[in-house]
Amino acid sequence: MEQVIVNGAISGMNYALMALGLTLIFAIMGVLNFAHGQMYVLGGFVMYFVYTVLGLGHVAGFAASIVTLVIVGLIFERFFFRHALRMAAREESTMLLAAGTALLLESLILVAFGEKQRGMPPMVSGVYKLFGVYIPAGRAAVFLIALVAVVAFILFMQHTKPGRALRAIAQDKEVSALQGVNIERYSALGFALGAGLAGIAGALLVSLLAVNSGLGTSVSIKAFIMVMLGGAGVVSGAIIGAFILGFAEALGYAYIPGSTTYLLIFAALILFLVIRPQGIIGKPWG
Amino acid sequence: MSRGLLRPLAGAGLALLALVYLVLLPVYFSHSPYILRVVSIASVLSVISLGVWLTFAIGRINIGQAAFALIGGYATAILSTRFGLSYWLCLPLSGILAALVGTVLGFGILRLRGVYFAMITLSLTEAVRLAFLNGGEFTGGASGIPIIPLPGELSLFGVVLMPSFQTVNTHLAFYYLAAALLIVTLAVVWRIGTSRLGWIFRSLQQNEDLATSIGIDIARYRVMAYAICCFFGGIGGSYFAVSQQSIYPNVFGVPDSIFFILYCFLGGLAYVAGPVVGTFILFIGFQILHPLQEYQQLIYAVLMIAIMLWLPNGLLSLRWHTRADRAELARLEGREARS
Amino acid sequence: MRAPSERAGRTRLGAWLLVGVLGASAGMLPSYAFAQEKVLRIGQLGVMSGPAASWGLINKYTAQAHINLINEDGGFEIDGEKYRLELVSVDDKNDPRVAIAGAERLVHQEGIKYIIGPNVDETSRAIIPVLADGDAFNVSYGWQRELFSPPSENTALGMIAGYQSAPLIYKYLRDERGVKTIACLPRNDTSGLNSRDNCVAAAEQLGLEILSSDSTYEPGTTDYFPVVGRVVEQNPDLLVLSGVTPSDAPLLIRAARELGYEGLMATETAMDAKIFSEVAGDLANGFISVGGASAPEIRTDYMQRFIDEYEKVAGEWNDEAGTKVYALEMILQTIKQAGAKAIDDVAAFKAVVPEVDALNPFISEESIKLGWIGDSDFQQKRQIRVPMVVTEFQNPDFKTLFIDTVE
Amino acid sequence: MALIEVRELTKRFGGLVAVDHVSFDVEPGTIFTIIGPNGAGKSTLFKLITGFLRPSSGKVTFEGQEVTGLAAHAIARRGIVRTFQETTIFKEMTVLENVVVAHHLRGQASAFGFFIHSPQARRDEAGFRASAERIVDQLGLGTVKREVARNLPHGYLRGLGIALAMAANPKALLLDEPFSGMNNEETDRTVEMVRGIRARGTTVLLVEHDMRAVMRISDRILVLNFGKKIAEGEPKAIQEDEAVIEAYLGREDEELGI
Repeated sequence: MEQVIVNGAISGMNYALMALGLTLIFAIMGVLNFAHGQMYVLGGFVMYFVYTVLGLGHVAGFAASIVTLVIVGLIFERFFFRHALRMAAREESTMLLAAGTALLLESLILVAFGEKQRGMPPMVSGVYKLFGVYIPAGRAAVFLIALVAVVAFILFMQHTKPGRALRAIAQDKEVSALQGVNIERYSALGFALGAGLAGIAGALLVSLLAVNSGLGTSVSIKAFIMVMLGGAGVVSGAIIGAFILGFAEALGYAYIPGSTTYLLIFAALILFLVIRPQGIIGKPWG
Repeated sequence: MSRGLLRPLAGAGLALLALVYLVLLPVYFSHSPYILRVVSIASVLSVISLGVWLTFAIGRINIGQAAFALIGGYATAILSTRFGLSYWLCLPLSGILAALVGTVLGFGILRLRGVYFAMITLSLTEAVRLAFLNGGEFTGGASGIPIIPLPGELSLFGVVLMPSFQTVNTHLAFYYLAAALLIVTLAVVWRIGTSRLGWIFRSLQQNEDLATSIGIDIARYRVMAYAICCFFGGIGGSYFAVSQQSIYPNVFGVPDSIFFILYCFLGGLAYVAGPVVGTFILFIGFQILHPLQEYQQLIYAVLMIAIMLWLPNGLLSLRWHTRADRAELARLEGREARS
Repeated sequence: MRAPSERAGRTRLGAWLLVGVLGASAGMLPSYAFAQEKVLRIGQLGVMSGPAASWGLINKYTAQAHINLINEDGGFEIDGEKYRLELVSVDDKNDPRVAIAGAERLVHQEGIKYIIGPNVDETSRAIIPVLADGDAFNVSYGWQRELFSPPSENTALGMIAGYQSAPLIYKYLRDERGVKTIACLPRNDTSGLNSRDNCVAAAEQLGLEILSSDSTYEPGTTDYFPVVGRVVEQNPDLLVLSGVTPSDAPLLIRAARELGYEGLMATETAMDAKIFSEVAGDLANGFISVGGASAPEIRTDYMQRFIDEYEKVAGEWNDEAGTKVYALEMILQTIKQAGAKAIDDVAAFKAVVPEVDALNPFISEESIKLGWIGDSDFQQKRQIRVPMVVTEFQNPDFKTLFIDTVE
Repeated sequence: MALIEVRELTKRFGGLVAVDHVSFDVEPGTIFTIIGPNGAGKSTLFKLITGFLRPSSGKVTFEGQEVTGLAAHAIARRGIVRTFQETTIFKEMTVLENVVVAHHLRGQASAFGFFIHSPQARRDEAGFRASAERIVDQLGLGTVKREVARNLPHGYLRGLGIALAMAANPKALLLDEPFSGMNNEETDRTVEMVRGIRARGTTVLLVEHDMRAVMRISDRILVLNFGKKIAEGEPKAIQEDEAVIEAYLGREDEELGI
């Protein structure tokens, strides 16, 4: 049981990192970024490339991943979504555009990094064993870094000017526009930030879960589960959703046939959303 | 939206199109199965997309259609292999079964809108796939149901309505089956679009509260729309199951669901013919891009995004414009002006 | 909002762009105008985009590299005439619908008779009618017995299926390493669950005690620690990773070792040494898998040439290619045996299938000849006799444990 | 017998009681107005009567039959139809299309009948068009009937809202603040419109702020404050009612209109 809790906590923290960027972009722009998984994968590949191929350290890897993804995010926002949001014929269009960009990014990754699946050694090797619970150093490290990243992000949103501006936009675009918040600039920032978070997640988790060019969709789906579970567009919601998913997985794998775990998770999600569409702490209808 | 269909294909155009689609193309290519196959597949994918278009019409983004295609496929597979039912029974039954499942689920999930409905249907796609994957003996689990017989002879009171597919040019037979399905579906959806039902659906899309206040039973009508959508999904799945003579849990997944909405969207949500145009252009487009080899998928994605950005109202907004059309376009332009 | 005129302009621009690119790509269709030299065109159909892209691309690169070698040597000789080889590959997106269209493109448009791929049961099953109808022959990498058993007779298995290698590997481990208990850990998808069932069946045959077989993990995105933890608790002598992908394998191994598991680990399919040493390093030592002709100590010079060429084509060597190299070789050897008529006549090809008995150019082991097998599993010779090279990982490379063949 | 009888109608949201044991009768062919300061529970009462909210207790009877807690569309079917404020219209349809769709309740043909375009369906359609034209003209929307609703000049929106409700051929029409934000001359036009509706034999319920207009057209007025009924009677009586003046005390006379 202790092991299950630890596993759940570790997975939960990893997932939180996966979900944050998605929920941020949704909160700021109302765009459900289908390309989130592909951004995650790109982050993983950049990390792999810098660390294994170029032989530079983890830090360089993280830096490279973040920079790459921020740039990708800015490009997507500037050339795709800003345009689409202005021209949007109906609410659907941005979601579908996002689906298109996902396919684009996936193909680009395949062309750029090839078909091979890539993984990395753990950042720290070795295993701790406390009270009969195995805690591999590598996972512990990932857990801590993820924790730091999440906390840093929350602090940024709470206590910095841009953070507050982003929250204001998430609350109410019109009002914040009236208060003189430069919506376009901050939307770009928000999108870049969301992409960057996906990059960090990819760069961090590639040492636990290998990446391949086609992994994106399944990552996105997972991120969707967490975000909807917690409440779309609410940061705390995404984190809660992530931990719920983490523990649900850990429990499922420990006590029921693994193959039905996800079947149950999806069924439960559907049921839950029917009863409570806004998720655990989301506002109704986003 | 209904007005979108007939005008562009009006009169002579429509006749010509029908002539090409039903006579010239199949006859000329009767011995190049590849062409026939590509067009057949596009046709049946259009049938499935037309269902999705109906859920767009009531203002829902439906990423769950693959689930119902899968249900239809398995229904056909199980009914024909385990119970030896004739395909000509399996086909409608598959659709009806999918529609029933859709109806039951619909009452629950259609209360959701926007991204919430989109996500719940996306989860549905995964859930159904996993259900079949772990269905054990009944669904054949991971190894699916590998041997489904070709459609046999269909005769009524000794009159042969449909020859056994083994005895005829199978490709042509499947082509005409696909064509028939598409034409019937298109006719049905077009009728819905132009009839009062269409207006009721549109009223749901635009304001459910108001619709209620003027006495429209919104729950009933949106479930109706969704059930029809699922029916077409099941029909399509049934066709593919029998034309591939096999069904496996992952022949319809989330990517397919997403592609169905893309087909509708790129064709033009304002036009009944939108899903059909979108499906044909996109599916055949991918085939045409084959010489690009490893860049095929990449260029494909680029083109798709280009269309979205340059033709936000879909490919059909690009056609030759009658006066009425310009009015409708102006209307769409105006609609864009809003945001 | 933009002025309608300008929008219209953009609209037209978009339209022309579309037309342009489609036209251009259509123009790029391979030209069939060859000089006097004879050409033999081979098809390759497989998944080359999406999550499983690597499977199809490995087939493509393997075939391409092999063809380059043969053409370098002046082409392939049939009835005293040299043929230049040409590869036509089609992406099936792992979607049966696209696969059918692709197969028909190869068979009917390109007039190709011999196809390498597809990679999985779904797509392989879907194209069987196409092959029968167009009288073409393919070497598939799906596993299902139905694919290769009558009435289907134009599809052959290009590798050693899990249900064939598993018993041999387990038997060896039972006899040589004293394995008594076993656990199977598949991933939760078609191929994984299939291999799991094979694993269980084989283990029962050999009288091994199965400790666990109902744990699975989700492809790609899940932390393997929880899953592996549950299996390792039962501490089996042998932990089989059924249908594991080369990238997941080292992670699972690492997780198991980190959880203090000390028993043996194995899988029935080919793995890639590079990612093993990259990800798991020494932790992966002793992992048992089925290699191809690539294990250094059994390579021939020709194999070495092939490996170099593969690196040129794909940018990086992949040990999985060592098991896929036989498809083209066998097709060519069989055509050679049947004579030039087999180039367009699959019946002639199938007629000589039982007789083919050629030297294996890839491994130094003289005794192992190339040929067609499968009577026991498929009631007909519809499988390539791929030498089963069982290897053990010793960072950074695979060492050959034993070489065997299924009959 | 009263057309609408409301008895002890109550709605609680958690602790707050939005509507508190309110009872009243609405006689056929009259204009009945519900007024009260903001947050008095007027709109909630409206929603309870039309089925957009389920009451916590109490009952509503219409033509002697209880309609409490029926689904909104079912109540509309019985003949109680409401309007919304301002922009609640089918934005992407033309004015005429809006009104035609709103004829739904009068349809005789089944959904399938409409699908196969049965004779009955054709009759319905024809009838709808004719009646829609009529309503549009009556409500002075004839000039804009081909306009897409979204592009309508502000002044017409509420007219369209009423037209939609009229199309449903209600026995009782509930108007939600029909005069708010109108200048005098618009108000006058709307007052005429409402009188016209009554003249056609339709009973009218109003929720309104604008006392001046209310005083002009109401046959009977009910005053709510903090969810409770504090007065009911002829406009004249209401104007002098102590409790009412008390309730509105401190509010500028403009709003009270006296």
